[in-house]
Amino acid sequence: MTTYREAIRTALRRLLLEDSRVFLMGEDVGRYGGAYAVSKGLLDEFGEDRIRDTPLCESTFVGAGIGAALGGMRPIVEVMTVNFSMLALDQVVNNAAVMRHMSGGQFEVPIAVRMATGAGKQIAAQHSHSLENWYASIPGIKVLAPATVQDAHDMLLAAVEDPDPVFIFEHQMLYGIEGPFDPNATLSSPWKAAVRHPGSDVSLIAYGGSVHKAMTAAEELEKEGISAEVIDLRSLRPLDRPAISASVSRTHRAIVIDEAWKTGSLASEVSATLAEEAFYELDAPIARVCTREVPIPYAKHLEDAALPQVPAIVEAAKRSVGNG
Amino acid sequence: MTTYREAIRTALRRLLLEDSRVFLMGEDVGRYGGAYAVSKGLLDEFGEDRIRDTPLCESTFVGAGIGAALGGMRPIVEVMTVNFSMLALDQVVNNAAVMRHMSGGQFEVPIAVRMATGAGKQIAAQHSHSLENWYASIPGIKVLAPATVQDAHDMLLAAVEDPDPVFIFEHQMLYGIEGPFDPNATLSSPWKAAVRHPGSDVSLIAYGGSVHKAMTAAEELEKEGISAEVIDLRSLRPLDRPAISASVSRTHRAIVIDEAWKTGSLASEVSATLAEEAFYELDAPIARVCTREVPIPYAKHLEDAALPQVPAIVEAAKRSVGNG
Amino acid sequence: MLRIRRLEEKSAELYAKQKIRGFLHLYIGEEAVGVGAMRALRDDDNVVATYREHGHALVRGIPAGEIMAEMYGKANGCSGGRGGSMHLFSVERRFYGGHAIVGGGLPIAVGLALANKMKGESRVTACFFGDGATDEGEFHESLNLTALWELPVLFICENNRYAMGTAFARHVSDNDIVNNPPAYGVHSETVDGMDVVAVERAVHNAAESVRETGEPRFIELRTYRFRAHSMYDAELYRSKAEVEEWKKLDPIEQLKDRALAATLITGADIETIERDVAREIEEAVQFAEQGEWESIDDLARHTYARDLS
Amino acid sequence: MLRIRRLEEKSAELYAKQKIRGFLHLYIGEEAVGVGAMRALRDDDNVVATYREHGHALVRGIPAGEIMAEMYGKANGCSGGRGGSMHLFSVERRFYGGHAIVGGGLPIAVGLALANKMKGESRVTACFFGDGATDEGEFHESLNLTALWELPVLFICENNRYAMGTAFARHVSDNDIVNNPPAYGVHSETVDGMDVVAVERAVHNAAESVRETGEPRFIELRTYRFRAHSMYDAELYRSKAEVEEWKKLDPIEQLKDRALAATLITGADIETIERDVAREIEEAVQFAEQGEWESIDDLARHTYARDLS
Ligand SMILES: Cc1ncc(C[n+]2csc(CCOP(=O)(O)OP(=O)(O)O)c2C)c(N)n1
Ligand SMILES: Cc1ncc(C[n+]2csc(CCOP(=O)(O)OP(=O)(O)O)c2C)c(N)n1
Ligand SMILES: [Mg+2]
Ligand SMILES: [Mg+2]
Repeated sequence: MTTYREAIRTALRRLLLEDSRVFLMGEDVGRYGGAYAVSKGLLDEFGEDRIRDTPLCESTFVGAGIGAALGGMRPIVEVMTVNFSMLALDQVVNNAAVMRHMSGGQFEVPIAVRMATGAGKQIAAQHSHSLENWYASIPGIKVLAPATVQDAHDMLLAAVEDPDPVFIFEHQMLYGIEGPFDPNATLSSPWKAAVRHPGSDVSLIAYGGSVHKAMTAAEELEKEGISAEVIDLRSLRPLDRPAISASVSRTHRAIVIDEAWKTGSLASEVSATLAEEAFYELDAPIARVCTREVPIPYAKHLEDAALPQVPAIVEAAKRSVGNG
Repeated sequence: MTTYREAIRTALRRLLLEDSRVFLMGEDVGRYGGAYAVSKGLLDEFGEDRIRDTPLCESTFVGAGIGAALGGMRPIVEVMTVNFSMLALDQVVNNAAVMRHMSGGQFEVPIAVRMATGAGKQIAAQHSHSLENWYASIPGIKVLAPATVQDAHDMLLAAVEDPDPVFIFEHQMLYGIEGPFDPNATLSSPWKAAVRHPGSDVSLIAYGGSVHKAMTAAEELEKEGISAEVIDLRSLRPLDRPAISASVSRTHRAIVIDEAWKTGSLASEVSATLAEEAFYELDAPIARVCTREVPIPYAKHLEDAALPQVPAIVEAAKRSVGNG
Repeated sequence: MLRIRRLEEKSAELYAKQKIRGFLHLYIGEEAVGVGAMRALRDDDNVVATYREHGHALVRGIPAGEIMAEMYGKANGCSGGRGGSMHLFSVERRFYGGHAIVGGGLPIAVGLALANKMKGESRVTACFFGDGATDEGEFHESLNLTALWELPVLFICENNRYAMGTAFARHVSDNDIVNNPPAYGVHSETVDGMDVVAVERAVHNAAESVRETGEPRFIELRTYRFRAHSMYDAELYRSKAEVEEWKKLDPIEQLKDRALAATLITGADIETIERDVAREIEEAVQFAEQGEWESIDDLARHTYARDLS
Repeated sequence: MLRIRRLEEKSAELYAKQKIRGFLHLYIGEEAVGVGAMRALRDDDNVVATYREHGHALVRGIPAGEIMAEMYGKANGCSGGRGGSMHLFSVERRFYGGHAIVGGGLPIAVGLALANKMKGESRVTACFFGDGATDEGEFHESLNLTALWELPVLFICENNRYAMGTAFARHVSDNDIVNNPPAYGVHSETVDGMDVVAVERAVHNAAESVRETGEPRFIELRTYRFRAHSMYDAELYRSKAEVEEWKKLDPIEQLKDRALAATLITGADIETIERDVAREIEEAVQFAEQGEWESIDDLARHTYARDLS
């Protein structure tokens, strides 16, 4: 058993050891060891040239990552959290995503950007965003959301190897989880969704931190005689639409769970995909279990009430099964 | 008949004349007259104090607008286009949207932000974004998209009067359109969707620039004996979900048109709303007619092919009606 | 200063007991900055602060109980429990937060000053930010805009030598920030931030200049945080010896020694002060403990002026 | 310079005929900057430019035909017709665009220089940007980062006195940008951008210094655009007289006069040059006219390395 955090570090070390073009940069990734202690020890091992503490300048260090990728390096950029990535979005939308296309295919941007995402730590409205769907809507980039320890490792390797810009969202509540991990296992494709729990009555579709809530919900549903299939999307762009439709073709009911605000969430995208591509398979309305339409409050009971929780998933699933 | 551009200018003048707290700021709104000539003449009439040309610093002048609103003014901030608003998104997401909530209701941010949006002028990948849905997903702000000349005027008045931050998306292809306009008409609520063309066979749901394409499509469909209802969403946040569902309850078929990339579009949100709230009314899959998943190319034929066009709407409607 | 010190020591204790959660950034060691600066400002000036703002809030006049209750997440907190430690607000005290995006408060201060200028008010907007914040583009943009438009902003850089774990010389290229504002035509100075008297004097003079001329000014206050960046910080990036060295400059001890030497106060006075402060903090904790939790039914409140749904 | 001038005059003509669409930003009047600078750089240096980059692209060695074809939107354009006037690219010429977000190219240049430094290459990355771009936060951030990390970036500010319709003094607080970089420890100088010889000399020296020391440098080139900002601009913000005044400093006329006076060239030479240039432009138009349109079936090409769907 290894932690999610350690799995990422293992991947970082491997990449740094195997490819001299790889380097890590971001705020406090070096001396401090990373805001979530992911890169602890790497500065000592690899030195200041390859583990670069940046000043606070999200737009410029993300842009510099893009430039370094253009220049033949394989940068891994850590934006401490998605909340601060707002300051770098111009570089993402207007440079990373379009450089290949705008240049008629002459240039490419093989950058990997990691960031923490999500709520749950009582750090309030400016520090608890889930904006995966914004990123997942941008053609030209790819987006991954590892939910398991193995994926946290494997996806980083895949991201750095990829010739396109890849953004990895690490849910902040997952860094400490433990799970089975084999650093030498054959890498699975990160671009496909996974069935984490097979079932036949209803599909629970989730990603990142919400996968764990969906799993718990599936177990509770099982006790009540409802067989839920948990789909971990894994790749948010490209979205594995065939896998989503296939699951619903088996269960005919779908609950989509997303820690983003419901309006404009990735859950909406999944739902719209089903309404378009698997309409005739559906026996009940598609429910979204998401965050309430409110900035995330500090107080624990309010934060809990704002976020999607297991009871809400269970309830939505039961309602869905009761319907149609 | 008045142009969309003139209607906005009429509203600006009225606001500046009637309320001394109102001022306009943004890049080139003064001497230059506005990138789309909306504010031409206002500097001469109202002076440098109230028509403020800013340096190029989107984050800071949007943030300064937020601060001025906190300080009791009623700023109207023009961000030349949504493309440049990426640089200001931190201020939108982390300040404008959350200040009221984070302060327990003590502070409010009555700012109105206008920006041009959309593609169609061959200005390529960095200048053709449609990111309305990102904004529409943020609790704490409101989002309007005037499609008509009258709305261009009325919505600006409503936005400035509103105690919350309001973002107005003006499609760049609309500034020159002419339409009926009465500056003294009673203001309709900007927060409700409008039926622009009644119909019974299929709902064409659109906003902003796409409304006009939907109207043309409805006319073409009419010739082929299909009665299409065109819904202009008008307010993108809050979304008038009852109106959307009501339309589909009449037609039982929905096509959602959006100039954003299909994945993660506002069209997805509308579709998900229907799949959740009007599922049993639907007789066919919900189709989205959106922009292809590609950075907008410069060449005209490629740009045209990337964007949602009338024939695609007509085709989707016919397919929908043929189905189910 | 002692009030801040004791309030924060108590907060750390309550954090360990999980009464307070989330991020908690202590100001201990930097009290002279907040106290000196706040005393130099007028009641009708505006204040914009960072997430390390318990001290500013307290000296500005937000009651200790409301601050403590906010950290508890209670409805009687100064932000109704929605903000927490990083987001203290008070409309009455013109305390415009508590901002947790580094640099994000700068444009807000610019806008407040713009409003005041346009309305013909003679307020100063004091904007506090760390050395790390000077790296962000908004620092440059805000200096340019305030200088260009002659806006009454007092920029107060709390240079505690670290941005999280990154030492000043490792994030600021010239290893000196005081040279920056003059490039915009903004008057700039550096002051010993461990000396509360020096801070008060300098901020007073600067604030009065801003008030009179309507033009911005910049002050760098050199200080040091004795504690970790936040409760999550293992402090791998600096030595114990360095911290100890700075602790010798403890602003509270310095002031105490000076006052005692000048026989302005006696040992007995100090005991009285300590007792009063202890009582204030005790009462603050009581206030927080006794506060109510906001009802979950009201979760969406304060998202908009009127509920949208 | 004449090649740029004539290419752009032709572009304006073709814009009126709707052969070229979108935004078209002419460099006319500023040619000495692009020509002088580009001649001072080596082939294996990197160049990052703005949306006003026809001149840079041409002098850098992208054939006029490929530039013209790009503006037509043809598949034989230097960006395959996907970029247009604002997004000229050439991997072969190390020409990294053609950026239309003001200031957006700065971090890219920083990154290119970082890559070169890490790989031990001795390239200079020359980054061109306007006076308006210096307002943006990224300018500050990029100066700080390159100075801090000692990255070989040559910052070339093309100060043409206007950011769209906003005069320099109305957007830069100190009315002087050369004072800014020294605050980061970056060497900074101002050069007459209407004098191609002066530009070449200064950029050469600066580039060699960057190459040798690995440290960034900043050059401000004072110039002026004779034409409107883009084809949409009614030029309400400046007087005809001001433009005429600057036209007296026309870099091409200046050079011609000097060369004639020094009898380095004759009137006949000039005619020959004019004829050669005219032929080049004519052929460029032919190349563009004869180019193919990219097939609509290939719309999604170049979005990713491999098609995703
Ligand atoms: C834009 C942004 N980037 C990163 C962070 C994470 N972060 C929080 S505090 C901090 C260091 C700030 O240092 P400084 O401005 O010197 O303030 P100090 O904490 O020393 O008072 C960082 C990197 C943030 N909150 N906002
Ligand atoms: C971030 C951003 N804001 C606004 C614009 C719109 N815009 C295009 S060019 C320009 C002026 C830029 O002036 P300057 O940097 O001096 O370059 P010049 O056009 O004079 O060469 C503006 C405001 C933009 N492209 N990008
Ligand atoms: Mg600091
Ligand atoms: Mg310029």
